Amino acid sequence: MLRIPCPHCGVRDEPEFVFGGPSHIARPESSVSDEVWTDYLFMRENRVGLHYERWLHAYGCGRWFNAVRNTLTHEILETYLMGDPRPPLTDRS
Amino acid sequence: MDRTRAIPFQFNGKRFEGFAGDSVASALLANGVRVVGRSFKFHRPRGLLSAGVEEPNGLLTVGDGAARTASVRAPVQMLVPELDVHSQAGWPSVDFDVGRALDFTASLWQAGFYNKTFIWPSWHAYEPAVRRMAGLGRAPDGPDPDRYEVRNMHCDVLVIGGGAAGLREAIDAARTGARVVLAEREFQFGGETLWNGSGVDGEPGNDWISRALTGLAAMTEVRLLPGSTAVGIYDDRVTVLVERVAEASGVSGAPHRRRAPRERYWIVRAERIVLATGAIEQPLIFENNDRPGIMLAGAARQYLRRFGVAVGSRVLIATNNDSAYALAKDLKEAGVLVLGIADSRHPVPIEPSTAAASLGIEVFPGTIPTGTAGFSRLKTVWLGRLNADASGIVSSGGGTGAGARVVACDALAVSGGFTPALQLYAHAGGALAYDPSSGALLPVHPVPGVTAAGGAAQSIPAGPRMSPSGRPGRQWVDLLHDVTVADLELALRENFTSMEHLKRYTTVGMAADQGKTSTVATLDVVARLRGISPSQLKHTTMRPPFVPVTLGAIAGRDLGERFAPRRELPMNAWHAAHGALFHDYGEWRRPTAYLKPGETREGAVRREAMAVRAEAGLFDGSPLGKLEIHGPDAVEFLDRFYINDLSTLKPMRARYGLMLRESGVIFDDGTVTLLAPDHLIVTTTSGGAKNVFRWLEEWRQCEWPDLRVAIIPVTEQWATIALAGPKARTVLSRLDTDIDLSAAAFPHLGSRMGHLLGFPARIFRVSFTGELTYEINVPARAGQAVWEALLSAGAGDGVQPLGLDALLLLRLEKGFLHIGTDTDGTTIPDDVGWGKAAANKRRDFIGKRSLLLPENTRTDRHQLVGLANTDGAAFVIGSHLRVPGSAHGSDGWITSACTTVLTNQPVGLAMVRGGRARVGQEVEVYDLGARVARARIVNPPFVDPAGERMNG
Amino acid sequence: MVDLELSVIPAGRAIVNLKTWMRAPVSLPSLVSSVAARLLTLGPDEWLMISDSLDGPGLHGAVAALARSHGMVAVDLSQGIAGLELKGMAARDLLASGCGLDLHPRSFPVGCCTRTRLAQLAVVIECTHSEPQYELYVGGSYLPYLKAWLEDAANCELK
Amino acid sequence: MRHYSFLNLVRQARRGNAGWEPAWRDADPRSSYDVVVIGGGGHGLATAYYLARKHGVRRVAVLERGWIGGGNSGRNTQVVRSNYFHSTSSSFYDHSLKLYEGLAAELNFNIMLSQRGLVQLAHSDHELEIARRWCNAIRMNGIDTDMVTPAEIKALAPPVNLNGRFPVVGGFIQRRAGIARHDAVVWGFARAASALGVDIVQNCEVTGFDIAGGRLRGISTSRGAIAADRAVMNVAGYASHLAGAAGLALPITTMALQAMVTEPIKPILDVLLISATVHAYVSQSDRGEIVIGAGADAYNTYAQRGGIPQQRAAIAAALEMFPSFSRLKLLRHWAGRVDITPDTSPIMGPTPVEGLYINCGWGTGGFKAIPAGGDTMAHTIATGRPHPLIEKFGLDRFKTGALVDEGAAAGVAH
Ligand SMILES: Cc1cc2nc3c(=O)[nH]c(=O)nc-3n(C[C@H](O)[C@H](O)[C@H](O)COP(=O)(O)OP(=O)(O)OC[C@H]3O[C@@H](n4cnc5c(N)ncnc54)[C@H](O)[C@@H]3O)c2cc1C
Ligand SMILES: NC(=O)c1ccc[n+]([C@@H]2O[C@H](COP(=O)([O-])OP(=O)(O)OC[C@H]3O[C@@H](n4cnc5c(N)ncnc54)[C@H](O)[C@@H]3O)[C@@H](O)[C@H]2O)c1
Ligand SMILES: Cc1cc2nc3c(=O)[nH]c(=O)nc-3n(C[C@H](O)[C@H](O)[C@H](O)COP(=O)(O)O)c2cc1C
Ligand SMILES: [Zn+2]
Repeated sequence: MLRIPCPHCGVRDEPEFVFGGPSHIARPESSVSDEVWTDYLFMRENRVGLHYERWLHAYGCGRWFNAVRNTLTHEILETYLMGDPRPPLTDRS
Repeated sequence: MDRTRAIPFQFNGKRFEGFAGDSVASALLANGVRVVGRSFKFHRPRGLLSAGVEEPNGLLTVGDGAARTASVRAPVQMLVPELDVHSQAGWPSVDFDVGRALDFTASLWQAGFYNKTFIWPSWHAYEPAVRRMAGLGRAPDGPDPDRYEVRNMHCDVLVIGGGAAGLREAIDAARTGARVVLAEREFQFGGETLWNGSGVDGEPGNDWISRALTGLAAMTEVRLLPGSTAVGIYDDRVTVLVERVAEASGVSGAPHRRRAPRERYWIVRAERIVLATGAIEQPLIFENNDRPGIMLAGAARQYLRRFGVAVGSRVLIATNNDSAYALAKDLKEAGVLVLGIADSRHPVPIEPSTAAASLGIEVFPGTIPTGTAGFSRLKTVWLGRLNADASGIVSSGGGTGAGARVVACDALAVSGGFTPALQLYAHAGGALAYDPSSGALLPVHPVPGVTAAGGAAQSIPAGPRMSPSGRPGRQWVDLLHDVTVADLELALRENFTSMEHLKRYTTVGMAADQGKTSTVATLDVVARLRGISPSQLKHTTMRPPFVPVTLGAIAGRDLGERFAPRRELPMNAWHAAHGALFHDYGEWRRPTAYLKPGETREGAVRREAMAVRAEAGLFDGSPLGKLEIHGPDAVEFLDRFYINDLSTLKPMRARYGLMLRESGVIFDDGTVTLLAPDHLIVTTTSGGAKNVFRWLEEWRQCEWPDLRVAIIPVTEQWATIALAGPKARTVLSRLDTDIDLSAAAFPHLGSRMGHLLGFPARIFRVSFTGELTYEINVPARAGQAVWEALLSAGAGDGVQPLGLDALLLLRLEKGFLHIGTDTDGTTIPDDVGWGKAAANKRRDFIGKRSLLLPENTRTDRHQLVGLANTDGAAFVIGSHLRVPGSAHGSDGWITSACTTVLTNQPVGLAMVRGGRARVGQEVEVYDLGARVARARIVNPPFVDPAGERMNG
Repeated sequence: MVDLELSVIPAGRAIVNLKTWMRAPVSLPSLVSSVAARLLTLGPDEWLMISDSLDGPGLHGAVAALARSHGMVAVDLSQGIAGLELKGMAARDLLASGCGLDLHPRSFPVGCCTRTRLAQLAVVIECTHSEPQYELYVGGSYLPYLKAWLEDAANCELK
Repeated sequence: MRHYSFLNLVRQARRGNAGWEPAWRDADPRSSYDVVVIGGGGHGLATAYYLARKHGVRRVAVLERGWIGGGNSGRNTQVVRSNYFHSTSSSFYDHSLKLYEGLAAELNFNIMLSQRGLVQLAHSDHELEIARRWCNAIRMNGIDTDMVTPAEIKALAPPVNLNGRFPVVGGFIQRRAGIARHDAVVWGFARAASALGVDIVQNCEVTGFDIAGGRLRGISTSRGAIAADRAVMNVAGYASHLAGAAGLALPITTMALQAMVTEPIKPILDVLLISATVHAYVSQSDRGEIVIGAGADAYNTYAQRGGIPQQRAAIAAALEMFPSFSRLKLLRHWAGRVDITPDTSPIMGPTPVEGLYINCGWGTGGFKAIPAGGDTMAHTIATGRPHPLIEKFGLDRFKTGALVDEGAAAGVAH
């Protein structure tokens, strides 16, 4: 069970959260090609190591936020607000 | 031990007596029971090996019927009155077991034998017989009479293991003001120090323990949890403890009279964890090392000092380390004959050898057992002298060389060294490696926040653990799974060389004890067989739980009604009192129909549906999802979700629309009502309410934070009552309201805010039945008053309540979409006839771009169409269809079906490949392999095609 | 017997939900000081206002306009949210049997309030007294389930 | 290869079992191969086997970073079935089941196929309608399935509880479905492939690709470079990672799918039960453990371990189905890295890199597909054209949107 630090509520148990997949995906204009659109629809970062992702504190403050998590160790290196840029981090594992 | 309190119990149907404080194991030993079970594969008689959770032989069934518990470890089960204990193998009895015959053909049943045979004619033919031989004990006969509980906990420091080391760690931590939890598997704190006679800080052990406990008990932030075993450490150090609550109270049987849970599953979040779990003693490997009477030296000492039971009367000791010498001393003092100590080390260190000498006990240095005899009770041990590198025996028992020795004895106490109990450290991400000097698995690197203390952090130097001679097929490595050196040898020969392959091929370490006394020995044996050092090998993955955990404890109270939350309607009590037949729809418990006495469900549904078509019906639609959307950008925001254009929506008007996922698939439907340019109300399907809210919020927060919008779910604030039918207006007009209900003032798809019976009311003219409908929303607690008022106002007109069945029937007659029934996770707007609307909207909306993908523009997609039955029989939902010219496969399926109420026609909706272009064609209907009907594809609706009834 | 009291807070208490559509953090003091209600913070953009002296429409009426002028909306949820009160020495253990929040007074003292997960539901928990005493707020349709859940927990021997 | 039979078992036993040979050869990598199969799971080994047996490709290597079967093929809950909704799926999976039916004899290795039947439970009228739609879809494709009543379910699985929080109102059964021993399938293919000359190279991790002009030329590994102009990636949970090394993006999320076993008990359950609503499936292994299939943690992870939420949910679900299992004890809880695609169907076929093929995306259900996966991929690699059974499973469907969405179509969220 992950213990996830919500930027608003502090550390809470994993079942309070909903995972939202990779963050920082830009939604293309509808004029783009099928190729670009399907990449947006289907292709997902799936890194071994640091993963920039978003979570919803569904059973808490109701806010979405970003997290950098190591997918091998599950360590959450940082959480930051929606809309903030990716923090530059290096893999410590 | 309290010898004044005798405790009667039964073992294999025979009555015995133990004393308060006994474990089942100590009581059996004290009663002279030596054979406690039969081995898994070869049915060899087995006695107790250990005094702890690591026990591989003493797995017994306790109790019977619904409370039967299999594979209880005899050493850790407290003896309670009238405990009914059984061995788990052996037929007709453990003492005489015909299965023993397998032992004489053991070489046939070596590792992987089942892969090599039972191929012809098929495995399934042999399977039942083979399965019957496997398994330890039987499942209970019925639902568990006991209850279980889960408890969450937080602390700064969690100390696992309440021996001397754990107590000290707990005290040290508590002194800093930290919140401390101390969990101890046993019901008493103190660990080994309780009985091993060693002092702590120069004080007698037991005095020190009591003082430590008194001190801890006085500290408010310390929680002592006896009888609680840590079974797993998970991510972020979250640790699970299992507390044996009922057993601690010493009660057995009649659990229904207790309120206390049998066990409690603690979920502990700790900043820091100290593993003070001690160490687990390991056996020695030699020929016939599995005989009853061969016991770990530490266990023998514990039985003697703690429970007053000697493991035998003529005891030989074999060890590879110092620890067993203390047993020799204790046995001697207890008047038991100690026949000598075989020590595999050469030379034996000064201290133990002089201690033995002073007791007059002979030490055989560089000596190890090489064989034993005695069927159900050990009789003889052969000792052999190891050569310099322990790779061979200089001369062995039966031979004539110096050091060869045959010892007649009734017990052999063995110590093959200690390996720290660090399974939990491995769970937490730690790696363990074989340390040649101690023959133990020791930590390789630190794990943040997890440390070890006391015996769990020590390594005790040890000598050779394995006899180099003897028949491999008779040298047991894993007692519980009957795995011998020969099995490992065969596996290696067959190239199952990876330790993980070896485990899976031989099943070594996979038994119920998870290799607690076989993991390190496996490394020793494999290393020897491969001619490498055990430190070059990796043990197999250690996984939770550390000891097996009762499933009931894991589930806790999350069963039955608490398995999943259930929601009740605000007018639930009224429905229940008026014949409602309830069913679950998602989380909600709702009336399916209101049965009159003697009425069937089908009968009630037709009556209710007919009432709506003929007069009026009242439907409790409170679960309908309701969201309020506020803010200056509310319209702009919503417009980005719906396939319909919302920018043209007029105040107090509602519009029906579909909402898509980004893939273009229909996600939900409902209405949007504009109350003011910065205040809209969205309705969703009942099941979709939460998801739609979450979906809107995700886009609001993550993608469009610049839009000034706030979304508030208000579903439960309002009772939603749909009054539908030709008489709806007349009936509603009879209630006191400030809303003008006239057709002109309040048209279809209009909405009005006002009062009804003095309650604030929001009324919408939307219709899911095709009849004139007022969807009345009043504050939840006013619902029943309005409901009852409407019923009595309409009583003379035949107004009656209707359930979901009738509602869905009515909407089907109209061909209205029911999301999730007519659509699935692949349905796009065009499939259900909304393609044009979506295409015509100029502005972008979620899912729009996907509708242009090649897959979504195919004309042979499954499309929703109506079906009329040409044979006259009713359609069965879930039947499949074949279109003309199609000989196999499926061309679609029926999603909804009914017999119309006014015209008694069987009709249905179906998803048909290229269906819209097939209107007028005949299709064949198949159900469960048979062609059951013919049908014609038609355009719905099936009643009121002009849509006139909607306006009353 | 277990030292525990569980009761449903009678209907009539005003509960108004406040949310903001502003991106910048908003401050609420002016709102709160003007009405006889207390404010529970659920998140950076969401609050509950609770009043025993006003009814739902009353409280809503008192704050709605002012809220709107602050970029906020106030919605009366007095009939959509149900309240429970739990008090007694065993209250904390009872909650801990279905909630992962740290309820120790060091972490969750009197006056503290948050939304969390209890009995698989989203529940607002407020610590109202050191006795200890808690108030729980949950979607009204879940009340029978949650109440039965808590009663069942209380029935299990509590430590 | 020494033949496996009862007779030989007796013969060898009398000679102390000293005559048994390695089940497969451990090979060192050679400098070049005709086809390199990356990943020694079931799919990789089966592909190599069929390449050698059916297509006569002689110089084939299987490169495995750890030990063969150490991925998901050695840690799954053993379910084999072909009751899929879309004909694209069911014809593929039924091909697999048919191959399974002959596999023990073909490989001369008892893979312990036990066709004991699998019941999919329905818990409401709506679910029953969906079950019927599903059952009929399967039948329309010529595959055995039947609807079953609660009473029939009770007869098939006496300890089952029909009146839990979600009462059982019926279901459907595929009687040919069942379980097969996961490890045995891996070892059986390895042994047979090795006997046909395939090099099985363990402890050899593929780290990169040598690609020139859009064509595959070689592969770099932890044990040196290998020249090959054809290779196939069968690396399950690591699919995105390895494909990334070839410059390819995949629509995959790697998650930790979990399973658990209890201590073994005497036979009590002789059928498989699956419930999408209470969310678990339960069977009993031949050794006696109750095997409980759980869900996956819903986030990307390569950690290959399970957590408390899934454990608690799965056990509660299993006890909702079988309340009398409450006093059984959990023995072990583990996880596998599964590669989940947007439509929960596999990705099989060529990639934009010429000569480089892919077989992944099996997610939670590729064990049952091992023989057919191997057979059709071998065909695809040998002929250069996708096998007809897998044409619709190509990577290109994520450009056209032509998904094969099993979960969505069946109306049950996986
Ligand atoms: C808990 C669980 C239960 C399941 N239950 C079922 C079930 O009941 N029925 C069913 O049909 N399916 C089930 N599955 C799914 C099934 O196990 C998998 O889909 C299937 O085993 C995939 O086989 P594979 O050969 O593709 O992958 P794997 O068996 O995972 O093999 C991939 C191999 O590639 C290796 N590898 C990775 N990277 C590299 C590299 N760079 N170089 C070399 N080698 C590499 C890995 O070490 C691994 O051995 C389950 C899965 C799990 C985890
Ligand atoms: N002289 C000193 O100052 C001193 C200090 C510490 C230890 N010692 C000695 O060292 C020896 C070892 O002491 P120790 O305390 O390290 O070990 P121990 O064996 O005495 O105690 C370990 C305890 O941990 C418990 N345990 C093991 N696994 C557990 C789990 N998963 N969950 C809960 N409980 C678990 C065991 O039941 C046992 O009571 C003893 O002889 C002791 O007297 C001496
Ligand atoms: C069907 C099945 C039955 C299993 N039975 C046992 C068992 O009886 N004992 C055991 O220790 N592990 C058992 N396991 C689990 C394996 O030991 C192991 O945990 C799993 O294959 C994952 O590997 P890992 O734990 O080494 O990562 C079983 C696994 C499966 C798939
Ligand atoms: Zn939060």
